[in-house]
Amino acid sequence: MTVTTRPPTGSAPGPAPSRPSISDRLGARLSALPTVAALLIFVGMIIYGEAAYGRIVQFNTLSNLLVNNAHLIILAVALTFVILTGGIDLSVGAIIAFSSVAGVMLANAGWHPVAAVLVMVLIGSALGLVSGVLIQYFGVQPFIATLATMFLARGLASMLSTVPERLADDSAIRELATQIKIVDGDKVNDLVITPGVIASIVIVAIAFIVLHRTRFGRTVYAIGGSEQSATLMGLPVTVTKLGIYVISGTLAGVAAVVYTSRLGSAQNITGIGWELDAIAAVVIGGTLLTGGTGFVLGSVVGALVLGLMNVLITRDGGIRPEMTTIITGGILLVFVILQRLVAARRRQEQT
Amino acid sequence: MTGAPPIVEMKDISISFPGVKALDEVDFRLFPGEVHTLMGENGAGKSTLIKALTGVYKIDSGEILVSGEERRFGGTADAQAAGIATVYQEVNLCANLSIGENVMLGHEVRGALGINWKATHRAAAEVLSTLGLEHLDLRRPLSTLSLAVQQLVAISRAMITKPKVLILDEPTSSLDANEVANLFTVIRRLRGQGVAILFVTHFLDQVYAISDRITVLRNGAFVGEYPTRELDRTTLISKMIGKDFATLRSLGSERQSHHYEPRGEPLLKAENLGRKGSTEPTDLELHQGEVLGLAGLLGSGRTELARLLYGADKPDSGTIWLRGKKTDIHTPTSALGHRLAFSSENRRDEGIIRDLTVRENLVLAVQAKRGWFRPLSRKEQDTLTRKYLTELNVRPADPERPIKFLSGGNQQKVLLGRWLATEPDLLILDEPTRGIDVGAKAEIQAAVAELAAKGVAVVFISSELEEVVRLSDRIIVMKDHRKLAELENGPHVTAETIVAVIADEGDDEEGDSE
Amino acid sequence: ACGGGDDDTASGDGGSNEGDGGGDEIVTVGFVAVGPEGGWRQANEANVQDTFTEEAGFELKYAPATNLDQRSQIDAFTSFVDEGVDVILLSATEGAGWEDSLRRAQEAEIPVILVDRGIEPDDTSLYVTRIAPDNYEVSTAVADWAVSAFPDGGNYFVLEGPAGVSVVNERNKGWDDTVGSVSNLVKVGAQTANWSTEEAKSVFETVLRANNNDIQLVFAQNDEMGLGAAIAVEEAGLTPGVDVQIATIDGTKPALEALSEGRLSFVAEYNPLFGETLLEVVDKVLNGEEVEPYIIVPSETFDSPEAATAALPDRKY
Amino acid sequence: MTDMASRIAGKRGAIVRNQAFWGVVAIVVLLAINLIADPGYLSIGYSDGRLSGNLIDILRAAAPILMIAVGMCLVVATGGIDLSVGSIMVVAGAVTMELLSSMNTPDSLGNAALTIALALGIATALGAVNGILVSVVGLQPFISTLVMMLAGRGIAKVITGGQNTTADNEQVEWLANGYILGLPVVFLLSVVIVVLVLMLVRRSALGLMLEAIGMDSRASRLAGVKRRNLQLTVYSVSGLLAGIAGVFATASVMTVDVSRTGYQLELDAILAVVIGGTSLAGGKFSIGGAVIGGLLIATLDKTVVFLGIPASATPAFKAIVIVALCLLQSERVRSLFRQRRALRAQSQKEAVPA
Ligand SMILES: Nc1ncnc2c1ncn2[C@@H]1O[C@H](COP(=O)(O)OP(=O)(O)OP(=O)(O)O)[C@@H](O)[C@H]1O
Ligand SMILES: Nc1ncnc2c1ncn2[C@@H]1O[C@H](COP(=O)(O)OP(=O)(O)OP(=O)(O)O)[C@@H](O)[C@H]1O
Ligand SMILES: [Mg+2]
Ligand SMILES: [Mg+2]
Repeated sequence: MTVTTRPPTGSAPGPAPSRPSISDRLGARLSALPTVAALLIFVGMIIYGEAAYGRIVQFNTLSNLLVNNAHLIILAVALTFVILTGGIDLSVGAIIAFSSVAGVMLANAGWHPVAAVLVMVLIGSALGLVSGVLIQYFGVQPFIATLATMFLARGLASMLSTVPERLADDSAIRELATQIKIVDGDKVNDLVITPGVIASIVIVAIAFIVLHRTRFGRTVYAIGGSEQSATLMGLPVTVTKLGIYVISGTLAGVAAVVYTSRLGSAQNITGIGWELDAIAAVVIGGTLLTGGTGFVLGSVVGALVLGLMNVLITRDGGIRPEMTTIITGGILLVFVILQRLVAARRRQEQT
Repeated sequence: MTGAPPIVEMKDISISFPGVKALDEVDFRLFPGEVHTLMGENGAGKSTLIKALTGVYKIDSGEILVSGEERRFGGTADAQAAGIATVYQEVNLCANLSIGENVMLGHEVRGALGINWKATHRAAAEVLSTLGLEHLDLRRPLSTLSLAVQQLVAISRAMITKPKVLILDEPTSSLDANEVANLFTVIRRLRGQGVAILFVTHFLDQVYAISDRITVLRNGAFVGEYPTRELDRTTLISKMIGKDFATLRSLGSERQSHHYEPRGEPLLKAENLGRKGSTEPTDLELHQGEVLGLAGLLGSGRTELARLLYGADKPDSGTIWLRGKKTDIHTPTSALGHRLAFSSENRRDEGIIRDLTVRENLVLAVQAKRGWFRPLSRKEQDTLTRKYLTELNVRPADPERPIKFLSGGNQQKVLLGRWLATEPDLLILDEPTRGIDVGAKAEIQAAVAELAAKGVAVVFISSELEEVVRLSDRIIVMKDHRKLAELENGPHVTAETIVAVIADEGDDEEGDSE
Repeated sequence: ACGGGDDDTASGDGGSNEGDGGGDEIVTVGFVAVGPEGGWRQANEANVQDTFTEEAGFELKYAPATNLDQRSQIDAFTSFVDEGVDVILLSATEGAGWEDSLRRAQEAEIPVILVDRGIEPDDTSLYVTRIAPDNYEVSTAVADWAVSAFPDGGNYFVLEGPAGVSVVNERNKGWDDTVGSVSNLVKVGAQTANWSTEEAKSVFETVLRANNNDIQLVFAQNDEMGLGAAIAVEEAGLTPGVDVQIATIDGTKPALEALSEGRLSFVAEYNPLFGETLLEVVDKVLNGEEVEPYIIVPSETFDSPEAATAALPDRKY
Repeated sequence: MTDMASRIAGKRGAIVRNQAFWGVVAIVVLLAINLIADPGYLSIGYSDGRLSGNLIDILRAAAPILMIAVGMCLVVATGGIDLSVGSIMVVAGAVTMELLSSMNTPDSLGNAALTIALALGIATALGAVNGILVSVVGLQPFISTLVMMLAGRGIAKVITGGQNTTADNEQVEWLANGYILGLPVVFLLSVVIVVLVLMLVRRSALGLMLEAIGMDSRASRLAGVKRRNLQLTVYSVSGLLAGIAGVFATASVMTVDVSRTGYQLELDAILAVVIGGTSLAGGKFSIGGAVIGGLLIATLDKTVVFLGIPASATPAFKAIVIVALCLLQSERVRSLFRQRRALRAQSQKEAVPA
């Protein structure tokens, strides 16, 4: 599915010189190769898990993989936009904390649930805008600007409340986490889907279309390739860069809604370190941190790989706690080295 | 044509950068349906004038009229919307995207479901074919193209918007004769359609071939505007450089009469030197005090061969003997250690370090060669810098200015200084005169000649065959990544001889059109 | 309490045991744990792991949280339910937000036992029982000691865990409910030191300066922070136990050692070693017996060097 | 005369443009706020061979940040980033505490030296692994060091078996808490390190080489700069300095806290470097600036506690300080100021007829 991201073209007229074209065609494919590799490894992990621990390929495990990681998928999409331009957004985790605490408090204060949800999303947009303005108009480096936003959001969240804020039992926001049973299996072995999952799928689809079929999306890639070139080519660099940070913040707001509705409560310490998970998902999915190359679908696979890895570690049950971060690190390393090999390979093919 | 009002009129434009007055009350007019050439030495302010027009730089004072209305553009995008398309001096494309996308970025054909890629590519193919690039596979990443083809792609891109004004800042600096001819056909057609074309080049032949009118700048100041017919070359040059042309000519002509008879052991001998996919195994000999020219069309593999010699790329076959000893040269560092030096054709990405000062750029290689723990004292650095800034006549001769603020030609001279400072026995110069004004070009050529006279072996690569013929003692002709022929230079050898060698071979092989 | 499955017992869904191919009735226990956090947690979780051994007929699946993140716990919990373990032990990092997960466990007929931390709101129908020392009581014990140790009053300072964590909130509440009503004990401030000795030292050093050393009592919400405060007191040229009295919660070995040396003044144990009780409860639950919804683990307090010295030899953690 | 005036203006501009200047301003402002809260804030006491006071506390708190910030500064100069310093700190601390506690020799100098040497050796090795991943394997620094950040904390936990190990050794403790000439040993040591690195970098051509790599690694390779070796060196040095910081951080309380020691200190170090005017994009760097940045962060942390700002508001307070600094350092805000000044100057000029 990720291979088709390059649009089909009509055959180029004229005799193509034979020497470069074979390798180049390979080259075009190769840029998607890390993503494909991620997909293959994901499938491999499923097969391994099923063989070693059992009960992986069944309705509940697979649908929970989605349900539990819906917010991570959304964050990964957010980070894909940012990273494609060569930037970074460290604030998404903290935005989730602030947005969800604020949203729950508003809802409990009697706001209409739709309004509360809207505010949650807009809080994300606003904080994204703050980062964007700092970066674009004041020349602050993305790492620092979003770090400041991260502190800001985290601080605002804890100033609102340091205790868990619980949604009222009858709050309509909770319904966003209703489990819709598609196949009602034995006991909990149901194929379920939640509005959160649907939201994440829709977001991925929209992101895919935006990135590959709109000028905005192509500008994102162009900026990642060379910001200076993009400016001199007359592309709307400023607006686009502002846009991606707003998008990133907004999606963090959406992720906050998805996560909060499922948990039914919100807290200022939610989301610590999630930005790193999202970055890892993006990188595993084959997007380069230097910007310019990558696929949003890859990031989805990346998020699922991380989620599945946690499931497998839990299933194993015997892995010492101190090893888990080492394993996560190791897997990340394997993926980036793989990408590196592919890149080196591609360069060789090209010359 | 003279009856129509100018489509662009710039009056009393001034721009200063910290320490330089880049433009000083410059006037400029551009009429529909003309090709107007902007001439001047490196650093005269040509690119700056263009950027002032399109709003990349803010002007300090002056007035810009487009179609009679006063305008201040906020940047390329603004100018584009007003019908002014620009190809800036350095190729500004996105290497990570495909060729087709680069042409169409920002102008993709849109349908109901967002961008219609089929139609978009069709449009790209169409405009590329006008420049003779119909054979390109639009889905290939741009990075697979040579600099020259990239330049053509950038030009195609500018034509996509169907502009009323087309600005080309040194579009021909890396093109060969065929491609220039193609480009000129296109330019003439556009001129016929009433498009106003602003053209910058350092090639006088091209100026006289295509341009209707010339504006000359010197040191940021306006010298004059002349119809091309009324200005002969000598006058043009003296207007540009502000001094007599005869002195220049004497510099450049020296070398052709000089012929060097190689004696004794070669300084460098390479056997079977090659690398898969870039250079077929090649034999090569070089003597002290000899200038070896590498000639060939674009993409013939001259750069690749040079890079192998310097260890910038790792060879995967062959042996190199240096001063009779078998030597392994696998990195630039080891090459420097063996007193080799290499000046890349890609000045922007592989030459200068933009944010370092002229002094730091100049001493970098010497310092790298000594190792970081044996620093040059500030005094030594200053002496070195002053020496080469004077010797190569770099302007401004301010060692503490970041090199990015120098014009292209002066950057090139600083780079030459960097390599000379390492006191090499073998100096490889890849396109050292690309994009360089006549004066500076003559100075660089003279410097090469002088080096050879001092016993340095020089490998000289240039797309300008006349220049190769003028400077070299021996010429290796390359094609399709291999050595085609080796010619002893002499009165009988001319640019045509080389072209003939390449063409002959081409008939046998039915070579491709790149 | 709902008492687990009505008539189903351990291998209610018959899945995992067959899958594991174990001949004997090996009981699979999923332990959603907190993971490395400090001495207390270490002792507690090691104790659980040492109790549910293979020899005892259990396969314990230990799933610590990553970075104390509740999300990773929910993931692990879900996974245990999907896998169909026989019992789930849950040490929640956070009390709120467990309803859905617990309901799913109920649907899957997997009994859940809360270890240490409770859930919010405390809906006892969602789990079988909670086994824990009581944070509120423990900090109340510290507060009671403080009130009696400072009859003439004094200034005190609180070193808290990370803002927002439920343990912190509970321990604050227990303390404030008692001390807050005593008007001559004056709170000069509270700061987080993130459970860490190093931070506590740095924080308290500055607090002493800001108050010209005029602080008589420190309530440190865990041992580590109390020890950090003691170092800060010594560095300031004061004598802990004399100029500044420090009370801590947990009762780890280093704290008792410090108490026996007089560097700390009061240590309230928050007893981590209740693996045996847990084992009994699990057995009962699997046999379908009723259990109490809240089993409080008794904890001691140590209010003198002598008490600490006496307890030290058989201190296990 | 106008020339003179413009030269003075130029000099002032250069100072204002020097980003670290604003770091100094921020430190002064924070100290002033503290001083208002407590007029005795700046007083320094002296008793049995040690100076004491808030300023001394700040210097001591700044010491570990300075060490990692200096290492970070070198890494950032080459266009890299080192996210693993916090984790390397905890590894070094874990090794120190674990070894000392297993030796159980409260006042053996030899054991102290051996332990520290081993801890620093391991820290350097971890840094070198970063270096290899970046320079030889060619991975992006962000990812390589992110991996090390994840793995490092795990390694520390493996070393101590997940426990927070405590140990006794007078020598090691003295290093962290002792005084020489009335000043804390840690601070003096961090000064020594800063001076050493500064000399190493500026007296040799190392600084130029690092900047060249950071600005344009392709061009500097062709100019003969040994990118690989230099990157390897820089990451190793960063690891070593993080190791030293880790030993001190744990030695000050003689306990390693596997989940807290060094936690997120990489962010402090990066902030310090950026506040000091070094761009994360690489190139020109300023060690002095990083030192100022480190001092600012320590001052900020201490101020928060001193003022008794509630724990929940600390992050927001930090954010505000960072944003304010970023804005002051930004070209755009400065040009706004410049315009205002220029307008004023112009109106003055117009007032005086030519
Ligand atoms: N961004 C800048 N900042 C400072 N100085 C600059 C900048 N751009 C150009 N200059 C200076 O302005 C002058 C004019 O440069 P410009 O690039 O316009 O020359 P040019 O005529 O295009 O030369 P070339 O033929 O080499 O391209 C030069 O002295 C150059 O050093
Ligand atoms: N985008 C690019 N970035 C870096 N290098 C490139 C790029 N495009 C092409 N090259 C390299 O630039 C060199 C130029 O190749 P070209 O096809 O022009 O042949 P050449 O004869 O070696 O050089 P010349 O341009 O001097 O004729 C080749 O080595 C090619 O690999
Ligand atoms: Mg120019
Ligand atoms: Mg070339």
